[in-house]
Amino acid sequence: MKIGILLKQGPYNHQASDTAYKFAEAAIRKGHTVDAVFLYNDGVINATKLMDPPQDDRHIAERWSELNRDHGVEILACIAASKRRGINEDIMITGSAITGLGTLTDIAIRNDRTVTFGD
Amino acid sequence: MKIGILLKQGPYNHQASDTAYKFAEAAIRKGHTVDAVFLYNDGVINATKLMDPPQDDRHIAERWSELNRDHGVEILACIAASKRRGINEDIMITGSAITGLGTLTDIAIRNDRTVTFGD
Amino acid sequence: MLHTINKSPFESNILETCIRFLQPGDPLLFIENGVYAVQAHNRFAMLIESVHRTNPIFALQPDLSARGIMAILEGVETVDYEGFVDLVEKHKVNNWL
Amino acid sequence: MLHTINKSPFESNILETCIRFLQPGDPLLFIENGVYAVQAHNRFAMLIESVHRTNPIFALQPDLSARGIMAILEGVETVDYEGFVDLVEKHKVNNWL
Amino acid sequence: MDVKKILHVMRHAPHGTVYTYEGLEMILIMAAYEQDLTVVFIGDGVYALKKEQDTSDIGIKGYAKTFAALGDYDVEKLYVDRISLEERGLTLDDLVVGAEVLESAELGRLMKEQDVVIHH
Amino acid sequence: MDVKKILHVMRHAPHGTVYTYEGLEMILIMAAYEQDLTVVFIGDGVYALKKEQDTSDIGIKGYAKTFAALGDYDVEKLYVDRISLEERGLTLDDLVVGAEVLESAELGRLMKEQDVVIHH
Repeated sequence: MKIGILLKQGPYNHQASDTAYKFAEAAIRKGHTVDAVFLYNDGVINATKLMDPPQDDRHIAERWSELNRDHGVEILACIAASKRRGINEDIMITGSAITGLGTLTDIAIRNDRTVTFGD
Repeated sequence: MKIGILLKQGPYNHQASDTAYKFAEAAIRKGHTVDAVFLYNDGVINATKLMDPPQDDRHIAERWSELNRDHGVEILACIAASKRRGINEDIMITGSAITGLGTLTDIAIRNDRTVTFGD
Repeated sequence: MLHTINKSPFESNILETCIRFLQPGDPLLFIENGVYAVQAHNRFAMLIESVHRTNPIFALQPDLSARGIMAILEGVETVDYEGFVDLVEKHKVNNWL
Repeated sequence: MLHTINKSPFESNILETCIRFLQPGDPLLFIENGVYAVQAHNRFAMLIESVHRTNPIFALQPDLSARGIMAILEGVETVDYEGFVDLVEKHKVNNWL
Repeated sequence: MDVKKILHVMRHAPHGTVYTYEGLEMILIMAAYEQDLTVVFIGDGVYALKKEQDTSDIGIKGYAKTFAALGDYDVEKLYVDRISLEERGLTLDDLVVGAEVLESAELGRLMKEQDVVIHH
Repeated sequence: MDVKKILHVMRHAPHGTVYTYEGLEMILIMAAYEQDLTVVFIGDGVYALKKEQDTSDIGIKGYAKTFAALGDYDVEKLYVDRISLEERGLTLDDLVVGAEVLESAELGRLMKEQDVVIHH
């Protein structure tokens, strides 16, 4: 199965980022394709490479970056939502990109499932 | 009266930033002192100068910056909360600064009121 | 002590929780989505009226206007942001989130 | 269609709202703070049991463990993240937020 | 061509959070893609359609009129949950747009028909 | 010296949001300032104290043990709302820390005595 993920909450503040990641990992482990993670609302903050959590905590942006590198999952942030929250390509983690809501529509069309995580 | 403000939500996503600003403005207009706005949780995102809202919308970070410039209100972001969310001094708006939770304690001690806005 | 509530009573139980701890005479101020609590003819009217017997109730007019709430419960006083500041000056604050 | 709920039933009315639209046979999966709904002996036990007569009910085990919920209602099936993926494969999804 | 049935569920009151506004932005873009779009208003989502919203004093842009104009973007299927409307003491006359009022069972069946459901 | 009565109100379940965790970080720092600190657990906040939390499978650090250790930081006044505890089918035995259970009226009076109240 081919899966698109819509993530609507920021990292650390809500569990949504963590659940989305664990779900994506499990789907890949089971042989499914995770096509893209589309970041919307505060979800765009997941893509900032400037985050610097404590050493013994997970690094949420790097996890997304690795999912892109290792499994080709596109990590895409909505441009309008990003602009409101101060996210731009200069500060985005490797493997993530800015795009428009048209891309989310394409994701919803081309995938068997679109799964939303948020609050 | 001397007022400290604690702001616990990010800009645009919740009305908390707007209500906190309108409250601070009104307090100053009435002759009170707004000592500081302390940014906590997702509130730290209020201080990023990279936000770039549509032309016809309010610029929330600039509003805080002006409140600092015109009325000496300290705009302070918690360092631990900022690190988790990718906020650091390189991308913070003029008139804002990073600090620790000890500063919030000082604010709570030295002000007549500590008013919280959030979600 | 001034209690403020900023959540819609339809989507959150903060109003009921706050009322459980409210001391007689302490003012209650509704802001942001909290102002739906004082809209006339909704299912919180009786609850608000019973609180009003012991506590003054306020709602932030800019938030009522923003939401198109024209008819509010009798006895609820509206304030602007300056009125909000006055309430904070008169009382210590407990901002329920 | 798989319905997921991620909010505590004590703090949100999403559970009641979702149940109003749930079609017979459609599975309901509790994740994140939603898992408190299936904790044994709390005040949602009767509601969950009545839903269970017509709909299969699941809860995400990692979220139950994280919250120290050891005793859950009879008939509720626990799944791990891979089980969550299986449910999504079998059903179209409606993620209530 | 692959036409998907996509449902947007508006669940939040306006202005307190951005979800309804950013949801509307999503609907407007998706409307250009010739999919089978439906928008339902449930819970506090019905407040997004309330007439006479004037946001000038809170300093936030209003957008109720954009909901009223969704027909111009060929988004024609707008449904309101009857129970949500009644609980809030509202009728169709209070709304900026002529949505259709549906019963819970009808909305439940409508949801089940969808390929993609997005809550805002 | 100006000693203030500062109340922290824990209202959220753990892990679903960061509020309880970042609230705890705030309490730990404030504890060093020799103010008159109190922490109350209301609503889902009581779940923060639930025994046997094991967060290893969700990939988030647990912190229930830190609540249990608040006494080491001289934060001694921990109160739990009786109704919130009972509604959740919990008793003091289910909690990691020996907090005192209070009635609504007692908690209401305690709140009113405070100079500063911060909800987490």
